[in-house]
Amino acid sequence: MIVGNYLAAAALFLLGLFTVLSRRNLVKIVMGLSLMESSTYLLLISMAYRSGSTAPVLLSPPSGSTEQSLARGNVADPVLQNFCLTAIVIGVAVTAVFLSVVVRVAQHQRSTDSDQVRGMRG
Amino acid sequence: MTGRQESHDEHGRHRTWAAVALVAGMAVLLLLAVTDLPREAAPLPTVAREAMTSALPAWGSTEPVSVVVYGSRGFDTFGETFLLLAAVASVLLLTRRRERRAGFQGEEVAATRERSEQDPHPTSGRNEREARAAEREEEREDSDGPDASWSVPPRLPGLTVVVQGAARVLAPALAVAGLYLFAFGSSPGGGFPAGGVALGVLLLLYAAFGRHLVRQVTSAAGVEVVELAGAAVIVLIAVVGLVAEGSLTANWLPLTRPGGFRSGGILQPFSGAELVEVGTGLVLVTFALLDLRHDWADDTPEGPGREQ
Amino acid sequence: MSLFWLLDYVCLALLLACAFLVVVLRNLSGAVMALSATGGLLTFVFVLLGAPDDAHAEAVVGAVALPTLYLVALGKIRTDVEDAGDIGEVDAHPADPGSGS
Amino acid sequence: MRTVVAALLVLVGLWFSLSGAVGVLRMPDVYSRVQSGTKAITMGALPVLLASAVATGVTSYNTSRAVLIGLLIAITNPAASHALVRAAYRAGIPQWSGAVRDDGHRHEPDRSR
Amino acid sequence: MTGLMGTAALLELLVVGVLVVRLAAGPTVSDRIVALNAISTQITLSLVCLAIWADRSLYLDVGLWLGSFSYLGTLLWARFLERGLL
Repeated sequence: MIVGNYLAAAALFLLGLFTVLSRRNLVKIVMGLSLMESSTYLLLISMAYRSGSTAPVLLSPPSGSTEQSLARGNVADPVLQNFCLTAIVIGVAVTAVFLSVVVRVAQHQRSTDSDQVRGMRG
Repeated sequence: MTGRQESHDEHGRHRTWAAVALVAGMAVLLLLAVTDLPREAAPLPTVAREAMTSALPAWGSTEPVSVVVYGSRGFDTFGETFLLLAAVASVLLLTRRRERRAGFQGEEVAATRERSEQDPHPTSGRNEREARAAEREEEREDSDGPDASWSVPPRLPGLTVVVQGAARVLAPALAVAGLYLFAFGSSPGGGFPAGGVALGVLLLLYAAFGRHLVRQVTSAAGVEVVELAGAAVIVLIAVVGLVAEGSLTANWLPLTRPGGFRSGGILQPFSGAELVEVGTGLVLVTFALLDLRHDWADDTPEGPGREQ
Repeated sequence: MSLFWLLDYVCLALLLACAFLVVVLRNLSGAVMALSATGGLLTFVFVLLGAPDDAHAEAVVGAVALPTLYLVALGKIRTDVEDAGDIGEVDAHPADPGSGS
Repeated sequence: MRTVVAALLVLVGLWFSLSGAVGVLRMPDVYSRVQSGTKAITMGALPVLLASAVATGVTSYNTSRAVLIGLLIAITNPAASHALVRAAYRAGIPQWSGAVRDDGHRHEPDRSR
Repeated sequence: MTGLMGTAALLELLVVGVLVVRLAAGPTVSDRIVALNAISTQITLSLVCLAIWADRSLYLDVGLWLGSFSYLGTLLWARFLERGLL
């Protein structure tokens, strides 16, 4: 059933890719990149899930289990969640870099249309 | 105008079809790749099992994700922090203001030296110094004052009193909760989200009260020092681990009872340094983008966006 | 289908709907808002799949950091781009006659 | 007994949430949409939070969080809507053509604050 | 009891579906902000129900953060709307 999540992540990635390829507005292109980042997060978290698992946090375990039993029990993969955490922070930083480039381009070229920007090259 | 628009639309349609074709190809690839991934019935990998079972005995922390982030994969987090630092540096570089290059660089220093050679005992120094100070002050106010740009609606200092009241209630609560998020690393949280909360508190104050309240806190010069200090703390933690325990990001602090503030050994200071790093990085990036002005005046000689 | 997967799929459907909005909305502010909604729904999926840490980070990023960055950029761009038809407050093609400004 | 109370509270909350959402969808202009977006949605939130407190017992960890979330929503939702409506009015978004009163202009001198 | 709360979470999410229509259609930015704010509130409520259903009180914290940040987001949007830039 988790394959539905994988497919949703793929669809999200494709939507982002379509935006990057087909839209002319530079801000829209950056949004497409944000969507692609989101799809990565979704894929990582979906891959971390195991059927019937709970969060890999030992504090206040669900009723009927202790910290020790939870550590050996059915939990989601903490390593993949950690990858996702790293990816989220890097995603924000990268978006900020993209957006400052876009703003500079808009100030310089008086347009955010990628065709016009390319046309004024050289 | 319309003709140009139409030709653009024509071009845009071609582009859409090309995009659809490429996306369809990518879709097939992704479909093949994604259906072949391990499903939810697969057993946990050994690494994950090891992280789960060693979190409590070896690190004294009830949060395996933090253990992985700051402990077992600490070196990766270290590298990722410096990636963040690089991103912040590039945003600052992109948004910096044009330097004043009207004159010859170092003119003032040379002039002072020359003057002191010619006249070693300046008598009218006081007046001149005051005048210069006043001039500098004026210059500073000029460049730092409210945005006198065109087409910008009149800027009010902040939003209404209702919003300000709610912000007064919420900002301290958010700040305390953000500190809780970092301090009790035994619950989910840690440096990354708490750094985001720091940005949130500053933005709340900025949105409700206006720029002047946060100008001191968000000046790039001060925040950069704090950010580099955070990076230095991370390096220090790693180096002490290398010297004392023989490996980077080894735990060299005593373990305490799990669930408390000091549980988890070096995880907490590492997390705090990450909080500083991420928080200052996001603040620097956001407010640098916010303070960005027009400064490529060359291509519009009499454009209204021209500075000075 | 159990309740868990029902929740998961409903949330994913909403997520994809919001992502689709990001792509098709001509109004850039609206697209940013759809992106923000995507972040919120992603937070829910994260909690559902047992990743509260990532949910914390995503909540902060989706609700505050990304919209702020995009809004700042849109505000900066608006004063520079002449044919800023789709940055404004109303859609470029006013669908509702009562809303033109 | 507890389950029945929680179920009733959840139903009440859901009813208000749904009517708020339908109001946001169907109302004719921004100013009326904000009405349902604030009042009905906030009113939909509080019973559900109460139900969550009832369902797990009043002394549990959930209750403190539920109270906190409830306070937060009760403070912030009206303030946010206030800011939003004011901004919308200033931005010149017109009222519904069927509106009979516009008291906003009386407060326009406030703009110079 | 637990099934009740899971169903409640599902229904709150379905309310989000109604609001997404307004997010898509809203002729002005303000309409969309109203919808976005309501969506955040609904997701928060859904998270509260989910936390009880999954029997992890940790999840409630996420709802708390989402609720407080939705206010901040709306405030930023209102500021943007009022003066055209942030």
